[in-house]
Amino acid sequence: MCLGIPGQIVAITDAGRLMAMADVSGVRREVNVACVAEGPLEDLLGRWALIHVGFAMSLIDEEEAAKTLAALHDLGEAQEALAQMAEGDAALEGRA
Amino acid sequence: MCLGIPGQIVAITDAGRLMAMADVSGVRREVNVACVAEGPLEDLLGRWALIHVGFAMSLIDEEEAAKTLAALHDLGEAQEALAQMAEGDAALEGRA
Amino acid sequence: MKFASEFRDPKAAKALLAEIAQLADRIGATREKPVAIMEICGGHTHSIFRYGLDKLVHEGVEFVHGPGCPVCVLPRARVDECIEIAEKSGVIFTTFGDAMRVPGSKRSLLQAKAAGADIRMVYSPLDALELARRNPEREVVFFGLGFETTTPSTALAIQQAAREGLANFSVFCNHITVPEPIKALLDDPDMRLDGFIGPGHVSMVIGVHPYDFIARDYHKPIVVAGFEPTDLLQSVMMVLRQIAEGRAEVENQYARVVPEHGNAVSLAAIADVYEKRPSFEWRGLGEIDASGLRIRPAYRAFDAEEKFGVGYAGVRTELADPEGCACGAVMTGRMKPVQCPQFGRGCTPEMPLGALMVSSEGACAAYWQYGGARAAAE
Amino acid sequence: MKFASEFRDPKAAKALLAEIAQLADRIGATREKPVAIMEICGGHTHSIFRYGLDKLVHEGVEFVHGPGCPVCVLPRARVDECIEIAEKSGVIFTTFGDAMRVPGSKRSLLQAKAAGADIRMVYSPLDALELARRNPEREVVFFGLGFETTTPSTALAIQQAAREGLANFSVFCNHITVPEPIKALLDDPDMRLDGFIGPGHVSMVIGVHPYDFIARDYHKPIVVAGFEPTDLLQSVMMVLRQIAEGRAEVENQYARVVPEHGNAVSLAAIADVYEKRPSFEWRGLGEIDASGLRIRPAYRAFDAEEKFGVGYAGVRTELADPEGCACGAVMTGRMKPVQCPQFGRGCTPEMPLGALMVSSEGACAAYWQYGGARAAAE
Amino acid sequence: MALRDERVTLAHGGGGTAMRDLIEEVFTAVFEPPGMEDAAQLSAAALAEPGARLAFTTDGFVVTPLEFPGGDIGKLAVCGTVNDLAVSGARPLWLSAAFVIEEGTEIALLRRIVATMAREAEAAGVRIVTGDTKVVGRGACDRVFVTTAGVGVVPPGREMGAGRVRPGDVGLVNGVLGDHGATILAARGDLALSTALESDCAALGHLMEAVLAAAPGARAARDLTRGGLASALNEIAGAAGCGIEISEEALPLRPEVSGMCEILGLDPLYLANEGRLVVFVPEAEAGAALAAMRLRPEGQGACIIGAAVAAHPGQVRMRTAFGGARIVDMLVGEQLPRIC
Amino acid sequence: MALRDERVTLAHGGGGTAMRDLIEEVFTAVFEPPGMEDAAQLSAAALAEPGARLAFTTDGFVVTPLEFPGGDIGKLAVCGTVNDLAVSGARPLWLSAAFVIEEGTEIALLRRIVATMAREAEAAGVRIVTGDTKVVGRGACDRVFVTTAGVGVVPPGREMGAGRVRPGDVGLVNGVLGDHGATILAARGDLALSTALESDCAALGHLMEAVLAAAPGARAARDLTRGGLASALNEIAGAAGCGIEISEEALPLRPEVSGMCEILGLDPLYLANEGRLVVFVPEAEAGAALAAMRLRPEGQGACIIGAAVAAHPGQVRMRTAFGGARIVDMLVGEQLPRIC
Ligand code: SF4
Ligand code: SF4
Ligand SMILES: [Mg+2]
Ligand SMILES: [Mg+2]
Ligand SMILES: [Mg+2]
Ligand SMILES: [Mg+2]
Ligand SMILES: [Mg+2]
Ligand SMILES: [Mg+2]
Ligand SMILES: [Mg+2]
Ligand SMILES: [Mg+2]
Ligand SMILES: [Mg+2]
Ligand SMILES: [Mg+2]
Repeated sequence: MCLGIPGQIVAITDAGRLMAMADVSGVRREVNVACVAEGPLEDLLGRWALIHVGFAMSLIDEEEAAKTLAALHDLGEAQEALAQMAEGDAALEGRA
Repeated sequence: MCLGIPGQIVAITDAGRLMAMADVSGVRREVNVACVAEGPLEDLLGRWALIHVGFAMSLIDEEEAAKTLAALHDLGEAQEALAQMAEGDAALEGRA
Repeated sequence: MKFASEFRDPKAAKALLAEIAQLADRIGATREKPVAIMEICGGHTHSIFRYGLDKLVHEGVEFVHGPGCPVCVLPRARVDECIEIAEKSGVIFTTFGDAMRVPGSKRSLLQAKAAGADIRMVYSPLDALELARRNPEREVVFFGLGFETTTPSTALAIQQAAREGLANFSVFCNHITVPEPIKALLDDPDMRLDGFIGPGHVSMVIGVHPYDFIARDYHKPIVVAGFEPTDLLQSVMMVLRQIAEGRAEVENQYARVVPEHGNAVSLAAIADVYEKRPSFEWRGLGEIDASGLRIRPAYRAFDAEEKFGVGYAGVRTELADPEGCACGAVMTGRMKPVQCPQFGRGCTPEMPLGALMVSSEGACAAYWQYGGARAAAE
Repeated sequence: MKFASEFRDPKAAKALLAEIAQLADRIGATREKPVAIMEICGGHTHSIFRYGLDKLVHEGVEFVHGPGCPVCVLPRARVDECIEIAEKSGVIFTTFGDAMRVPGSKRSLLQAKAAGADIRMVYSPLDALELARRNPEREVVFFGLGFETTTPSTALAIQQAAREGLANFSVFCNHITVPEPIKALLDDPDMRLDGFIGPGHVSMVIGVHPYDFIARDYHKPIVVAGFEPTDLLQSVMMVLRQIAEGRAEVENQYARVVPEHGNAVSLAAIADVYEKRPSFEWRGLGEIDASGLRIRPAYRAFDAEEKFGVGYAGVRTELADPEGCACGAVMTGRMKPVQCPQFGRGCTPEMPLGALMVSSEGACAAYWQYGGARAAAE
Repeated sequence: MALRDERVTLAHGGGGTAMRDLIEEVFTAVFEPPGMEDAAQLSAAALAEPGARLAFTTDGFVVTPLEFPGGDIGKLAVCGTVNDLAVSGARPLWLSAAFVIEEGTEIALLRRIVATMAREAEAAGVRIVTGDTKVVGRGACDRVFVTTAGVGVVPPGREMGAGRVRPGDVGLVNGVLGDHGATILAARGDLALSTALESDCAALGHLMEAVLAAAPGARAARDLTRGGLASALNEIAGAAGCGIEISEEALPLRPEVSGMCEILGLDPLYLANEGRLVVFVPEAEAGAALAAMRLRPEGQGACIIGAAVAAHPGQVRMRTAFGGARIVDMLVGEQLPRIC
Repeated sequence: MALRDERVTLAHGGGGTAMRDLIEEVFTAVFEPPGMEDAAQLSAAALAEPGARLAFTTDGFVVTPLEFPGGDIGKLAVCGTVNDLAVSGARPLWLSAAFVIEEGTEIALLRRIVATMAREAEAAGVRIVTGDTKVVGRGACDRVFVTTAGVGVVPPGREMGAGRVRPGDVGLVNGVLGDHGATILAARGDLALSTALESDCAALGHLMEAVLAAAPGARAARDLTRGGLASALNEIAGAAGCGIEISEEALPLRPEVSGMCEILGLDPLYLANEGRLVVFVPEAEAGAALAAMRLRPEGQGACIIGAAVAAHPGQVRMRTAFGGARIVDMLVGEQLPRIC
């Protein structure tokens, strides 16, 4: 439930009504940024936010995203190493 | 100005609102008969009226209509007699 | 008897035409010096062309087409006011089809409809009333247009609306009267008319006596006529006979429909709902005293002029007739349509400059449609 | 970084699937005795089928599709009420596209629209607000539908309408909350679930702590997850790891979007505009205590229930689910869609009997569309 | 049967199974087009004849009300296009039918329209071989519009065209005028007029073949649709560069049509017909053409209405019953009901 | 020029001179149909060839807005019908064009639409030979609907049809998917989305000829209109009685189209295209077909998307980029924007 997608804030369109332009792969839509406007609105420019029904609901934490990806990467490496070891074992077994 | 055509009253459709059905060569339309409703509405049945913009504006006086036609007829007869006389004259002249 | 086809008998017509010819000869009417008879009513103009009567009568009889077409005499400013009302939010503007193509200063009602106004053609003011009943959330305005023939119908509709307390119905009253412009014509020193054919359906309402002044004060014959071809020929004959006999009277050819004193119910309704305006503007003729009707204060709730503050109740725009337009001269019989510099050039039925080219009652349209002009041009 | 495609990396998926397989083996999960993990959220169900994750994971991992699709749990009577409002004269009824095809007792909104109601799809409650501004003479009603993810948007729209004094805007509030039905599920003695995938976008608003009770009171692992395929696989892995390690905690896989304590502005807007209903009806699940929100009296002017006297403010109709419909059992994970006697027979996407067959979030529709059923039937 | 909706929804236009079901159950099940490809493929021996030409025409149909005494929009859509082929001298073979349908339209109504079309096509000897449906939102069209296109073959040697009419040629119509126009005016209801009239709507392909067999020298024909007899005659006079003279007394009119015209101030010469044509034939063939027409049910009321003349080229004149004459011009726009 | 109105009024549909002026000045002056008879008469040498078949198709066009980035309703109306002929293996020859016009429509808009149609027809090598206009009252249609029908000729020996596809045949599309559908969604304005996308609308007759020259064994083609690629593939799988397997990674999509689909929860497989087709050719001819497509501007983005298989007959499956597989079914109705 609750389709949300990441979009980048590219312009403030109506500061008074907390409206900004979000860009999703080249598709633009004006969104309300009330939920993510803590500091000056200009700080939002360039930031990625999770967009849902025309509202920017949450700023995306790039550090956390990187951490998740790193964990996936590490897991991949580990699995690969394991796989290579397994292959090595199999080869050894085969040779045996 | 003021296109009016003769139609025959064939039914009373709403006595309270003085509405009746008029028939013009098989085309029917409800008309208001306020202008021609002197006696009981039933007296209008079968009568011809001059219809204009959905109102029966005047009852047609059949006697007067007959008189006009009779006058036309008489004129026709007279003209014909005259023409015959003229032809007779011409014939006579031709013979002369 | 159907009271219509009987009056189209070619044999009777032949006799009438012969009689007319004899009378015309007797009074010395020739093509060069014709007897000029004005048929006041556009309906008569229509019949004359439809049956080709102008070509059939003796060449010494000239029909002069009078101002008796309510659409033709409608000033452009009034069409603009119709559009102004029609374009107000919530309004359903209802009108007879006749008015749809009449040019205003910029657009006709047909064009305003195309541009978005809710404009509907109705056959009867009763149909407009019914629309008002069925659309209580809308304001239904009826364009009250016409001479005395039509006036009773809108008066009765307003009385009915008042009885029902129909708050969303009103009439934009542009009703006009016949006798006043005839008087204006007769007072014009340039005018040379020998007699009149009187509008039969107007007299069905008002009777024949309102024309007494024509015979009494101006010594011109007038015959109130029906609309079938033998009605018209008979009336021409009666006018010629008066001239031949040196009489000037009001005669009634259309007695089967026209009571001498008109229709009492209609007259009472008109008197109850309407009063004379001091003056009213006619296209081509200018302001004519006491020639228009307005809704009495007692029925103000049904007066679209008051409701919307337009027309004589608003700021009135004076709009000159379009340049080169000879409508006034044509309507007063001083010019034939084909003599108008615009006829067939700037002014055609496709793109009318003047209203006379719009309404099929208009003399210019009739000339055009029934070939008077082009046949003549050959 | 686009925060989407990066999380669809097949290489990472491969690693995750391997890890999941190892963990599943480690805890002894088999096809016959699987680990049952409920993805609460319909969005997760959608992703699972779209990427074929159910086929890719170890056969000992079973996805149980939860009740987290607001459209699927909408009682037929509420759809009827939507139609009742939409058919009122002057109303423009606005809704997300999702609700259009959901069957009411007689018709869907799509069918009501075809029959004449002015029903419009919008992308955002802001678009409904804008419609209200542009149509001051109409009453614009927005169908407020959704879990905590969507609730802030309607709360903010109502606050904005209040600021502008927009008298012709109201919300038909059917917002519901996630924790309560989960608790109801866990309290069901028939239930056997080993862990949960938590709805990431709900937690983006409410944070992760509202799920503490699941770990604390019911000793089940829950991982709040994102919607990309590696998000889901990673979350499955994290659930399995908790199980393998004997833990039951609330973990946050979706930390890039989900702050631990949610979004303060959203929570404040919800608290300002809404209050808990004593109880709310769910399709297939019946009444659940404190599982729905209503508009506070301070914002009554924007409450369509009050304005139109429908829903909990009107006479409520109790409508049993259609006969033979197993939606409740499917939503609580007691039955697979294919086990419903109606699946593919009385109930197809063309002619849905239950809402689970309508929404592409619905488990039955997902089974159908992504071939789970028909592929299995081969 | 998968189609249980009572009304068309936007889903029926969306390209999915709802649309497929609508098309299959309501349209193709009745029309039985050859195959379900994007275009019908038709083998036409008739077109292979040397000198044969292909005739191609289209018309959109937008009538209100959709169903009226004597027909419905489907009957118009088949007959109208068959007639445009027939009057051009072609033998009608195949029709296409494209529907634009307003959301909310009753499916039962569609079924009735389609049934009429199938029936009329069969009677006219044509096949509806390809089609299309579009669904538009409520208020975006007036329930149902139908556009048909038609393909026919003009046999070798057959040459017809308005430009071929010569002075002396005789003009015939196949029956009373204006029934369709008057019927529709009454059926709309907004003028509150009622009559027992029925539309004259009819396919005239067989009648044209009969006329052409009897009068192989026939010059030109026109079906008398929008603008009525007057417009068709003006078109012919203009294209032929000769005059046309008709006689008011010869015009066949029902009393109800005359009555309606009197009430509304209309001219029956401009009323629309949907099963009437005018054909010009050499004087020597007029009798045979008339007799051939009268043998067919849709030509029972046939009569001679006038002739082409050398005088007043491009102009149509009418001798009135009264002895006068008037020009019968093109209308400007629609005829509007009038009161004065 | 007699036509001075800025907007269409009901008079322009009334059968009189206003209508004649509209038709002559706006339509026939640009289209130049042969003659002004009720039906166009066309001599078709191509149809006289033994074994040649006539192809006949129609489509109604009802797009909102009428003008959009990359085209207008006129372009759609020409290309759509040309494409339906082309994908059936026919050489498009002639089009008819029937317009339903709402009272109040700007005449300048009509002129633009007609100009587009003339330009597109010329480029596609077809002639618009017959037409019709109807005017309806305000609110009775959505400004302008255009229905075109098309006639073409299928050369002797050329046999195409969805039923001819065999396992092993390769499926190709001629470019990125969904541009048209996404463009229209954005252009409507009600979702307040903006993009730099343009409709893919294009006539594909020349491209099909090039494909057929390069791959004479081509089995079947479909233009990917309503319902998109998914519907076309399902139709083919159903008619051929074999399965179809496509690869998600092979599907050409612009980022903006993906973005729009993410925002609205739509599936690009179901988005409409107006200048895209899928063609199935024997495996041996796939390379030649691909190369031929890529030589044409409307085929620059051509690629192989999958193949027909013996497995799961009637069903379309997609291997996801992720390694999974899913069934690609027909949609039920329209795709609706969704939030959950
Ligand atoms: S031709 Fe036109 S401008 Fe001249 S008098 Fe007649 S209506 Fe007026
Ligand atoms: S198949 Fe239909 S009735 Fe059965 S559970 Fe699914 S949605 Fe409900
Ligand atoms: Mg045609
Ligand atoms: Mg036609
Ligand atoms: Mg025709
Ligand atoms: Mg189609
Ligand atoms: Mg409608
Ligand atoms: Mg087609
Ligand atoms: Mg097509
Ligand atoms: Mg196609
Ligand atoms: Mg036509
Ligand atoms: Mg519209």
